Formats: sequence, C-alpha cells, structure tokens
Amino acid sequence: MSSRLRSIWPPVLIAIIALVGWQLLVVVREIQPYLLPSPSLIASNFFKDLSLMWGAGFYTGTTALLGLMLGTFLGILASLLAQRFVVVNNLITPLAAGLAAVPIIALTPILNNMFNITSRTPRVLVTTIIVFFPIFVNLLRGLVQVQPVQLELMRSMNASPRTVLRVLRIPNAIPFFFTGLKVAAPLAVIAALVAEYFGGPQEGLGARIASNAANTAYGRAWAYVLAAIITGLLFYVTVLLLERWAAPWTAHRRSA
Amino acid sequence: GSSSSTTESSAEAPAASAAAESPAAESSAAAESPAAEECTTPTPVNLQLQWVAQAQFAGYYAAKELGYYAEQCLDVTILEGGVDIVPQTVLAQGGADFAISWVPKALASREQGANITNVAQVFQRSGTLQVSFKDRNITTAADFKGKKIGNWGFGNEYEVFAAITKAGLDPAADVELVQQQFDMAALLNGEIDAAEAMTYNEYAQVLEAINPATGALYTPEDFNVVDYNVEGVAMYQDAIWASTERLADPAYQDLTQKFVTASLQGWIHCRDNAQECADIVLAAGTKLGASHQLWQMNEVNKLIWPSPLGVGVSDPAMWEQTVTVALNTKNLEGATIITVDPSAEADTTQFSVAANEALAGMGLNTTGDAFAPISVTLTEGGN
Amino acid sequence: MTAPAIADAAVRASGVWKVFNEGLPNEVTALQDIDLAVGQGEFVSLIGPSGCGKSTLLRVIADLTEPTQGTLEVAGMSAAQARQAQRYGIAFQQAALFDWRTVRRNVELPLELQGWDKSRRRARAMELLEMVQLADFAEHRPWELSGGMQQRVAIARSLAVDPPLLLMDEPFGALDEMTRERMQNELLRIRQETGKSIIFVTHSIPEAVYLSDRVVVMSPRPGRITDLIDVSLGQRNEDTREAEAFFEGVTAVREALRGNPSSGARARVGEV
Amino acid sequence: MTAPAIADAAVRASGVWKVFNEGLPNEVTALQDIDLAVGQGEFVSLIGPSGCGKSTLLRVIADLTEPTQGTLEVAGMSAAQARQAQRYGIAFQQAALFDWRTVRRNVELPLELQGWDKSRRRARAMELLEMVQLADFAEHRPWELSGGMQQRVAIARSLAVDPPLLLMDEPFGALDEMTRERMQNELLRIRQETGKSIIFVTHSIPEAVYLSDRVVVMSPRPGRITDLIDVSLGQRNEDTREAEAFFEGVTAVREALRGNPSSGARARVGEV
Amino acid sequence: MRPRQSTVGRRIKRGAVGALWALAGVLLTVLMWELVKWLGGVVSLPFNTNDQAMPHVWTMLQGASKPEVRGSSTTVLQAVIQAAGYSLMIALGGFAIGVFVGLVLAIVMQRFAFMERGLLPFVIASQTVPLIALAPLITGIGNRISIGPVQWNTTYSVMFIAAYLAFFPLSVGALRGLHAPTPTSLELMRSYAATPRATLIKLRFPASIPYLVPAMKVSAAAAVVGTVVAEISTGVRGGIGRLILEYSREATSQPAKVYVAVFGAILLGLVAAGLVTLMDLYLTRNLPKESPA
Ligand SMILES: Nc1ncnc2c1ncn2[C@@H]1O[C@H](COP(=O)(O)OP(=O)(O)OP(=O)(O)O)[C@@H](O)[C@H]1O
Ligand SMILES: Nc1ncnc2c1ncn2[C@@H]1O[C@H](COP(=O)(O)OP(=O)(O)OP(=O)(O)O)[C@@H](O)[C@H]1O
Ligand SMILES: [Mg+2]
Ligand SMILES: [Mg+2]
Repeated sequence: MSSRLRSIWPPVLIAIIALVGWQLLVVVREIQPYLLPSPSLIASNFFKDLSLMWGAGFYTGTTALLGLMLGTFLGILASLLAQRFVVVNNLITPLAAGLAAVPIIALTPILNNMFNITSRTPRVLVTTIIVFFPIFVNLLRGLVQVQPVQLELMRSMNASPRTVLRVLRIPNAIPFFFTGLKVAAPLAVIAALVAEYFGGPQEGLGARIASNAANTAYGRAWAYVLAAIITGLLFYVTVLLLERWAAPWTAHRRSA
Repeated sequence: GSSSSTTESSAEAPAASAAAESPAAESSAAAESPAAEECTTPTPVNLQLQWVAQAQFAGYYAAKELGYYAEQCLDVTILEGGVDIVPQTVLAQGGADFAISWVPKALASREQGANITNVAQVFQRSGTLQVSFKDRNITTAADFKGKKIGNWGFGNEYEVFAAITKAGLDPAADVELVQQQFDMAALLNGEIDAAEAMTYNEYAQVLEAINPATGALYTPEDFNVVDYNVEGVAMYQDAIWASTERLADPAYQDLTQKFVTASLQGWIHCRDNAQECADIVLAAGTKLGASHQLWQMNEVNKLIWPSPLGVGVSDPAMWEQTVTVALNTKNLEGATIITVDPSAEADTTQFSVAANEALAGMGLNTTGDAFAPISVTLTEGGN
Repeated sequence: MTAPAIADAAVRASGVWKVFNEGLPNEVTALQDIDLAVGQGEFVSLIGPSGCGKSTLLRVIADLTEPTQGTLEVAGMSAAQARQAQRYGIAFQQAALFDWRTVRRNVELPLELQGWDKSRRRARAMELLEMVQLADFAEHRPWELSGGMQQRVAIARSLAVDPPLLLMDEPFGALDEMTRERMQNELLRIRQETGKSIIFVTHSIPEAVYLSDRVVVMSPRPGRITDLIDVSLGQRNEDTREAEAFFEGVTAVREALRGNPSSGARARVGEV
Repeated sequence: MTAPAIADAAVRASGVWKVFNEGLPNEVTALQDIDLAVGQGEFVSLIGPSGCGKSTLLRVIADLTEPTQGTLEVAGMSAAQARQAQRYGIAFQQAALFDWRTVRRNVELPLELQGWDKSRRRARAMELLEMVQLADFAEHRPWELSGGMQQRVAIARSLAVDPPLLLMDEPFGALDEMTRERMQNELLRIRQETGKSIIFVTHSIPEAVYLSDRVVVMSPRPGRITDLIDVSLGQRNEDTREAEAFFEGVTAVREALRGNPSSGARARVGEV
Repeated sequence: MRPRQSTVGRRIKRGAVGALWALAGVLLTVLMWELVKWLGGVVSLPFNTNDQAMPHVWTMLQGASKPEVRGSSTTVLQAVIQAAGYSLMIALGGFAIGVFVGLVLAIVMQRFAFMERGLLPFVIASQTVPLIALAPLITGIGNRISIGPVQWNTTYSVMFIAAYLAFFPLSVGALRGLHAPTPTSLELMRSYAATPRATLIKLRFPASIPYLVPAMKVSAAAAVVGTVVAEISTGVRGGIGRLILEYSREATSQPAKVYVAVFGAILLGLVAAGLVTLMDLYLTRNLPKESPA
C-alpha cells in the first residue's frame, strides 16, 4: 500500500505544479481563452458537461479499442509469419514500414471512400493500421532475438518450429510485445480521434474537439482533450496491468 | 507593426514586386494616387487567409499582383491557411495585420477574447448549398426529415442546423447528421442523401466528376440544391478583420483604410475580369485546375455582386440575421456559436464606406448593379 | 587414426572437421579430422584443455551445428535423423534455463514436448528435483538460484526423458565435491539401470576415470584426438576411488594430457 | 562465534545476515550470522555445498547487495566506500562479458573507466591476455569463445586494475587441470608481488588448500560458517601438492565439509 | 586471408537484396489491389471497389505522369517527388530532435526512479493530446519567438510537431532497453564504482540496442506522419502534406491524384525506414547474428 502511494505521488505532484503554473500564467499575464484556456476553465467545462465527455470518450474509446485489438491481432499474425518464413519477412517488413509512415490524414479520406463513411469501419481500420506497426516491429524483434543456446536446447529436443515458437520464442518476445503495446495503446486513441476529423458520425472526441476548436470554444475543446488524455491513460494503465499479469518474470528488471 | 514575414510566401514576393513595377501596372494605376509618389518604403502588411490560394481570395491576389497595394504604399504578404489555422486568432495574436474569416467564427473568437473588428464585409451572401441527387426529392430544408444529411463540422454546420430547426425539425432526432470529408465522394456513392457544398468549390467538383451511368460529366440537372439564402438562415461569410485594439492607433487606421480600399479595388477588377483573376490565382500556385478556378471566380463574384450598399459595406439586416442565428442555433452538443450579442465594435462600415467613396472617385462602379455572371464550362477534373 | 571398428556403435564420427569463420581473418579450426566410435552402452569422457573443441564435438554429434567436413552416425542413422528421433538428451555447459518458467516447469519442458500429461510430468519433475536435491526450490525462478543449483536443474532436465544417448558438457563443473560425487553415482546408477551410452565432457581427471569406460584425450587448436585410454574399474563403489587401478588411470590420463602418450596411441588401465 | 580480532583487517564482517524474499512464501535465508575477518594480504578460500551462500557473501562484501542485518568493513571503511574507492576487483561466477566488445576491449573495460589512455590500456590488456593464453583471440567476440576461454577473459578483466583486494567466485571452475594449475600459480605470483588480500570461492578442496592461508567452510541453508582451517604450506612450489601438509589440509577440509569439524572450531594444518 | 571488405561487400549486397524484396512487396500489393478490385466487380464486397474509391493502378500511373495543372511543365509525379524530398528533410530534423529528446527522457527516467514514476504518465498523456489542439498553439507561440536574427517560421513548427510524435516510441523503447542489461553485468559496473554516465555509455546503451532499433523504426515512421500531418494542419507549402491537402480536394473528380500523393508519403516512409535500417545494420554489427527461422 505504502509503495503504491509512493508511486503515485510524483506524477500527482508534477501535475499539481504544472497546473498551478499554467493557471497563474493565464491569470497574471491575462491570457485570453482564445489563446490558451486556463485549467480552471477547462475543468469547469469538463465537469459541467460530464455526460457529454463520457459519451464522446466512450465512442472514441470503443473505436480505439476495436482498432487496437484488430491491429494487435494482425501485428501478432504478421510477426509470426515473418519470423517463420523469410519470404514473408522480406516482403512485409518494408511494406509495413511504408504503411506506418502514411499519415492518418492521408489514409482516412481513402478509407472513408472505400468504406461507408457513415459507419465506424474506416476509423477502426485507420486505428488498426496505426497500431499494427509498433506491435509488428517489436514483436518480431523479440521472436528473433533468442539466446542461441536456448535455441540449441529446443533443437536438441527436436522441437518443431511451432513448438519452438510456443515454448521459447513467444515467452521471450513478451517483454518486447508489451513495449510495442505500450506505444500502440495511446496511439490507438489518438488515431481513432484524428480519424474523426474527416467526417463520419459526429459523436466522438475528435469531431467534438474539432468543431469546438473551430468555434474558438477552446475551454470546451480542451475539456474534450482532457477526456482524450484520460482515455489514453486508461488504455496505457490497462496494458501495464496486463503486463504485470502476463509477464511476471520480467519484474526483476522491468520498467516503463 | 508587429508583422513578421514568413518564408512560405516570401518566395513570391520578388515576382509580385516585379509586377508592381511593370509598365502595365503603372498605366492601370493612373496618376491620381498621390501616395505613389511619396512612397519610399512600403509598409509591410501580413494578410492571413482562411485556406490556401484559390479564387475565393482572388481580390487580394489581384490587388497585390496589379499593384493596388503598392499604390497605397503597402507591401502585402499573403499567408495561406491550413486545416488548423484560425485566421482571426493569428490576427489577434499579432501574427498578421489582417485576416479573412467567416463572420460567425470570428464572432465566436471575439467572445473568447480575440479583440477584432470587421472592417469590410466582402461577401454579401452565403455560398453554402445542400446538394442532393434529383431522385431524393430534397428541395427545401423540410425535406431533410429522415435523411442522412452531410455537413462539414468545424463550425461550418450552423446554417444546416439553423435550417433544420427553422423547418420545425429536431436536429438530434429527425435527421441523421453525418460529417463529410472535403470531397464529395459520400454523396456520389450514395452514402449520404444530401451534402453540404460551397457553390464555388464542392458543387463544382461534383459537376467535374464523370457520371458512370452516362460516361459524361454530371450536369446541374442531375441535382437538387437547397440554398440557405433562400431558407433565410444564411450567415455572413468572408470578411476582412482588423485588430480592435490597434484601431485606436491613427497609423493603423490609416493602414486599414489603405488596405481595405486596395483590396476592394482588387475585387472590383475581378468582377470585370474574371478570367484574368483566375489566371492570377493560378499563378499564385494553386493546384486546382483552370476551369475550376474560373468557375470559382465566377461563383465568388455572384456572392459579392451586386452590393447595393457598396462593396464591402455590411447590410444591417443581414448582420442581424447572422447574429440571431449565431445566438440561437444549437448544435448537437446544445451549444450555440455565441452566447451574448456582440458589442458594437464587432463591425464597422467606416472603412468600407470611405473606400467606396475613394473608389467611386476613381470612376469605378462600386455596387456592381449591372453585374452579370459569365458562363463557365467545367471540364473533367477541373483542368 | 581411423574410427575403431565397433560393430554396434552408438556414435561414429569419421573424419570430422569443424572450422569457424572459414576464410575470414578470425578463422578457427575447432575440430580436425576426428574419428571416434562410441559403443552401445559405453561411457566415454572427453577431456582436453580449454578451447580444444569438446563442446563443439558434442554439438556436432547432437546435430546442432554442421561439421565442415566428415560424416557422423548416431544410433545407426545420420545425426539429423537421430536428433529428430530424439535418440539423445543433452546438458549444455551453460544451464540455459528459461526465466519465464519455474524450476519445476523447466524440468518438465522436454516432457511437455513429448506430450506427457500434467500430473505424470509433474511427478517425474519432482522426482528428478528430489534427486538433484532441489525439491524445495521447485517453485522458484531460475534467477533466484545459485550457479550450482542452476546447473543441477539443467541436469535434471536432461535426464527427464529417457533417451538412449546422453551428451553432457561439464555438467558437474559448478558443484561442490560432495554433491558432485552424489551426482556421479546417480549417473552411474542410471546408466546401469538403463544401459544408456554417455558422452561426458569434464575437466576433472578423476571424474573422467571414475565414470568412464574410455577417456578421449584431445589437444587444442586445431582440436584433435591424441589419446584414447581404456579404463576398466568394474563395478564402482566406495572403494573405487582408493583403488590402485583408479590411480593408474588418473596418471595415464594426466600424462596423456601433458603430451606424454602412454605406450602406443591407446592405453588400457585397471583390471582386465 | 565472533569475528576474530585481526588488527588490520582487509575485510571484517560481523553478524551478517542475508534473507531473500523476506516474508514471502519463497523466503530463503542465504547467510546467517556471518562473522569473518580477513587480514591484510591474507588469502582466504570459501568452500561449501552448492547454494550455501558463498556468492552471496562475496556480493555483500562487494556492496553489490545489502545485508539484511549486520555490519561490514572493507579496508577500514564501509563496504560502499570501499567500492567507490575501488578497493577491490571482482570476478563473477558467470563471465558476464559484453557481447558488443571484442575480447581485448572487454579486458580494457575497467581501465577505460579509470581513464587510462588508449595505448597503455591496450598494452595492459594484451599482457593479461597473454597471461591467460588468449592473445590470439584478442579481436574475437566473446560468443565465439569456449566456456573456459570466456572465464579466462573474465579473470584477466578482474586483474586489469590493481586493487588491494580480489574477490573471485569460482574463477577456475571451467578450466582444465593444467590451465588451472597455471592460473593458480599466476595468482599466487601476483599475490606475492603485490601483497593483495584475496577471497576466493572454489569447490575444489585441493585448490582451496593449495592457495589459501585459511579455508572458510560453510554449511548450507541457512548459510553459516562452520569451520575455519588455517593452512601453512609456506612458499608453494612444484612439490607442495605432494607434501604431507597439503594432504593433511585436504583431509581436514574434507572432514569439515562432511560435518566432522576438526578439533575445536578452528584447525591449523601444515608446518607452523 | 580474405580482406575485411568482404563483410562490407556482403552487407551492401544484403542491402541490395533487401531493396529488391521491397520492390517485390510493392508488386505483390499492386497485384492484390487489382485482384480485390476485380473481385469487387464480380461479387459484392463489404466496401467500395469502384474507380472512385479504388482507381486502377494504371490510372494512378497515368495520373502521375500528367502535368500537375494544365499547361504546367511539372508532372504530378515530379511534384510529388519534390514535395516528398522537402518533407523528408523536415522529418529527419524532427526525427533527430525526437530521438534526442526521447533518449534524454529515457535516460532521466532510468536514472531516477521517481522521475520515471513522475514523468512517464505525462509522456503518455502527451501522445493523447490531439494535434488539432496543439498545432494552433505551437504556431501561435512560434509566431512570437525570435531568437536574435533567427525568426521562427512555420517549418520549425512542423518539425516540432514531427519531433513531438517521434520522441514517444523512442523513449518507451529506450527506457525498456536501458533496463535490459543482465543483473550480473550491472553488478560488474557497480563493482567498478562506475558513474551512472559510464554505466550508461559502456553498458546500458549497447545492451539496449535490440530494443532501441525497433523503437527507432517506429519513431522514424512517426516523424514522417507528424511532418505530413503538421503540413496539412498548418498549410505550410512545399511538402507532401500540402500536396495531399490540395489533391484531396480534387478527389471527387480525380481520385488517382490523391493516391499518387499518398504513395509519395509512403515512399517517404520507406526512405526513412531504409535509413533507420542502415543504422540498424551499423548498430548491430557486433552482436551475434539473429537466429534464423
Ligand atoms: N560460434 C563460434 N564462432 C567462432 N568460433 C567458435 C565458436 N564456437 C566455438 N568456437 C571456437 O572453437 C574452439 C573450440 O571451442 P569449444 O567450445 O568446443 O571448446 P571446449 O573444448 O568446449 O572448451 P571449454 O573447455 O573451455 O569449454 C574455440 O577456439 C572457440 O574459440
Ligand atoms: N536473487 C535471489 N533471489 C532469491 N534467492 C536467491 C537469490 N540469489 C541467491 N538466492 C538464494 O540464496 C542461496 C545462496 O545462493 P548463492 O548464490 O550465494 O550460493 P553459492 O554458495 O554461491 O552456491 P554455488 O556454489 O552453487 O554457486 C541459494 O539458496 C539461492 O537460492
Ligand atoms: Mg566447452
Ligand atoms: Mg555461487
């Protein structure tokens, strides 16, 4: 319990200092909300429209979650194939790198045209693509970077490639996988959110932020941003807990 | 002023100044501008646009290219916009000396502390349409009921909402609102029933696309349009905004006057020389095709002309309508654009009226009462 | 020297070479022209200076690395077939335990791969851990064990399934004398009960002599077999280590290692 | 048993305990109430069954892990100060070489940290590699070496700088007998030339007796010191290993390890 | 004795073979694209395969070779390549800054446990702040910055945003990598009383490379994304983002053009990834080769 307290106070302290500083800056320098809204304004907007925040966060969070799951699944699949078949590795790796570098903004209109813009599908797909790369790259590295002597052990037991995968490569790759997932989880939220700028249903965080920002309702826009941050952190913390549960043996030298 | 030149436009600056010195520009400038002789170092001025170069801003490009700004002893740098560039904010922050912005958005920014004033209401009417295929039978806002209605979000949706409300429908329940992206694919694919479109841009894009059924371009006959001017919910769009605080300074007042006069002179020139202005915009580096640009020029002219009170002079009735809609139309979140009446400082006709006088003095027609649009043939892809 | 004619060889290597980094400036000839035959049920020790190629030879036999040249036969088949048929078990010089498994589940690994069911697997693993005196640590993680304990886990793992050939690379190197003697006797017992053939790498001359039917002496870079010393101590017991024949063997191997081969290329010590 | 009164101790541990996973079900008491004093220039061996806490004791002395209880004094300061002052060098049970450095640059590591210049560093490293007979492998990568070769690199590394105290954890465990004897003599030579104090973990009783002034015998879980055996073999030479006193010492240690402490808690063997 | 060049030569050859594979991948994608499109004409798929949504590859190629606007002498392809080159420079700048910041953060977090607990949540939070909320702020603040004669220009804002996206994957990967050394090697450094800096340089960095390399790949991609997004967001001229912005307005009538621009962005990403791969080959030259399948 006390250790948990200890791990919580530093971020809280930093947050408080930052927020107070921000508030002071806005008040003392008389910065107008159209430039930079004060934390108090953002907070009041946030709590005033809590149900709106929740609704928008839920919508975008769901999109992000679907995309995250799909992207993770594909990333796992691709890295397994790439590890197993050199041909696949040679083909996929550059393509994945290219795809990862496609800005969401460029991708969204195309997907919006391919899939029905009135559905959630294009957004989920955008998120999927964004999530795919960090999972793929990290996991592949973890699957491949195995201690040679451990590999020899498996070979001596005539383990099939599948068994080597199950017994050695996958456990070995788990810390790498989580490194990727930790990057991917917040990315999923932002991808789902940015994908909303380009049309489609208007109930998510992205659409709300965009329309409020366009109306210079920055207090409100940032309240939604706050909701987005909370959603992203929620994703991240979930991944963290998942890691604790799935890879307890890494605890003795784990971090991040 | 606190203007700063940015690299993005500086590349064009030499070309512009060369044009200003060209004999053609000299001759068209006539001799009656006294400023021209006194001008030794032109005052640098930054103008922030809402979007990238296109005929929507032809008047300013023309004024620059044809030397109207130079005659007023201004060295104008035109800053293009982007998705997230809010021109009135840039203005209020001192990133620009003047900005082009739609009135409702600028009013919203004012309410959030951006101290700005409308010094010339260039567009006299709204260019927003709701376009739909004939077979959907949507001719008025009342027909939106039960349909998938596209809008752009980003604060461009209020006319749509106002029309729906005015037609007695509930935006949250009676229609399915969908945000479009900036192309019209969703309409052409039939995913939405009616799409928000600007007369001078997206509507043209639809007419530049091939109808797979006929193999030829779509024609206006294929579509119904709902015109928000007709629906009575139109809001003022492009206007020139200046910094309210700085207007207290006579030097800036003078600068504003010169800028407004030269800009409106540019618009007058474009009214009479649509093709030339379209070419000027093309030369400024737009990627949109020539026929599309000419179409846009022509449609923008329709939004400006005629200007019965004089070009750039806002009509109190239309201003009132804009404010009323902005105050009363709720979006999906239940928010309105503004919550209180804008102060009187929001809008002044002082500069536009004076500009009209000066321009009339040059023998120019400032109301465009005889304006007749040209007819433009669109080609595939707008080239 | 050619591979001796053992009719029914568990392992037969003929003319085996292994060259690392061939053609590069850091080329190393680890094995040069190795001929060796290990009979069924025979216990052969490999002994030789550090870096002479003992581990490499084991690895070649286990089909974990390809010989640069030469042929191998394990249990009458090619090395690869023997590996595929699971005809040997191996204990590496490094323990090579999996951090993500508990000690017990590390031992269970080969059983898992052979599809044993959970409770049998568990019972067998506990039995082996009992034998290496680590039952108390069954649920610990490998990194919580001392070096010698890790090595014992690896030994338990290599004994988990019951292959006809055991390849062991300095398995008792990190053990104290008492534990070592216990493990030696366990190994001899297992061998006697099952008739396994064993190839055993060690640096301890007494250990080699005590355990083996034959000691293979190697010389370093390039690794060659310089001597084969037959040992016949009969049934090992408490007194073997004090026996005359034992000391003779130790001396013979020591001399061979010092480069003074006993009469002829091949020596025979102990009672015949 | 309390730490004997050695006036000028290189290391003095009093009442040292080390408990891992305290309070958890997998709690292990690795060290229990250790009292030990090592004199200046003394050579002390630690010997005891696998898992009895020898490595842990070395680590506590080296300030690499905190004792759960008890105090430590190294060269008259706290363990932490001694570490910061670089008063000791350590060779671990695992070689712990850095894969990304060549063998030579692994040996240079401690010199680099002490800011030696390149050419001096290089010369020193080559000299040490010469000593461990690995000069040929200077530009190889660690993973290209055999187990024994890696261990020798680690020994060379621990000797690179010249600390007054050496902590060595089974440094010769993976070496063949001949190399081992060479290394033992090198170590004794170094010690004689420099007057270092040395704490040396080994499983080899003859090695412990041959090298040490005193052998510390430990018992397992919880790890305690059960015996301290003084050895006085005088100047070691070719014949020492054949000397009566040597065998006496070996026997004494062996008996102590078997749990038959020699008369009293402390024995003294060899010539006085 | 064969000279050392042979390894270098082998590496170059490996690079060339890699490039060929990338090309094969592209060809395969083209095939798949056309196949899906053809399938869409035969059976009904859950998405549009019409020429509007999925133009033929040859339509795109045609579109690429057409002049950008009528009468202009540059083709679309030339414009795209030029713009991609421009964006690449910005992206590389952003990447460099991002890597630097990410590393510094990782190092600080690794070094001070309380910093890790204190900073990490904010590092993550930073990535959930949508750019639309930041871009105006950054350009707005940027407008007020001038350091001596150096005026802030919008290009810096773009680079800043690229760095903002790039630093995150790197800091997470690097942090994990810095924690990767085995306990024994850490103890070794501790026994030398090595300063944290020395431990970092001599041990933690080299040991972190297996984590650092994928992190850099993800970061490089993020820098490209950031550049393009920021170019769109701020409308700054010259880069591929601006082209995408302009071409997508014509997507209704000329869908192929947008695709060409998007492929320009993909190309940009590939070049960036290629550069990182070169770095990878250099960084891992000393490590045991990865185990094959
Ligand atoms: N992967 C490799 N790459 C290059 N050289 C290698 C490799 N593995 C082993 N060698 C070299 O082969 C030789 C023999 O190594 P090996 O491991 O077989 O020795 P060993 O007899 O087992 O020694 P030790 O008793 O020290 O374990 C050594 O010189 C070593 O450097
Ligand atoms: N990190 C750790 N976590 C938990 N237990 C540990 C840890 N390190 C050591 N131990 C336990 O402490 C005891 C002593 O270990 P230590 O490594 O000191 O033994 P040792 O005497 O060096 O044995 P060996 O001769 O096998 O190397 C062992 O029972 C071991 O399981
Ligand atoms: Mg070996
Ligand atoms: Mg130990």
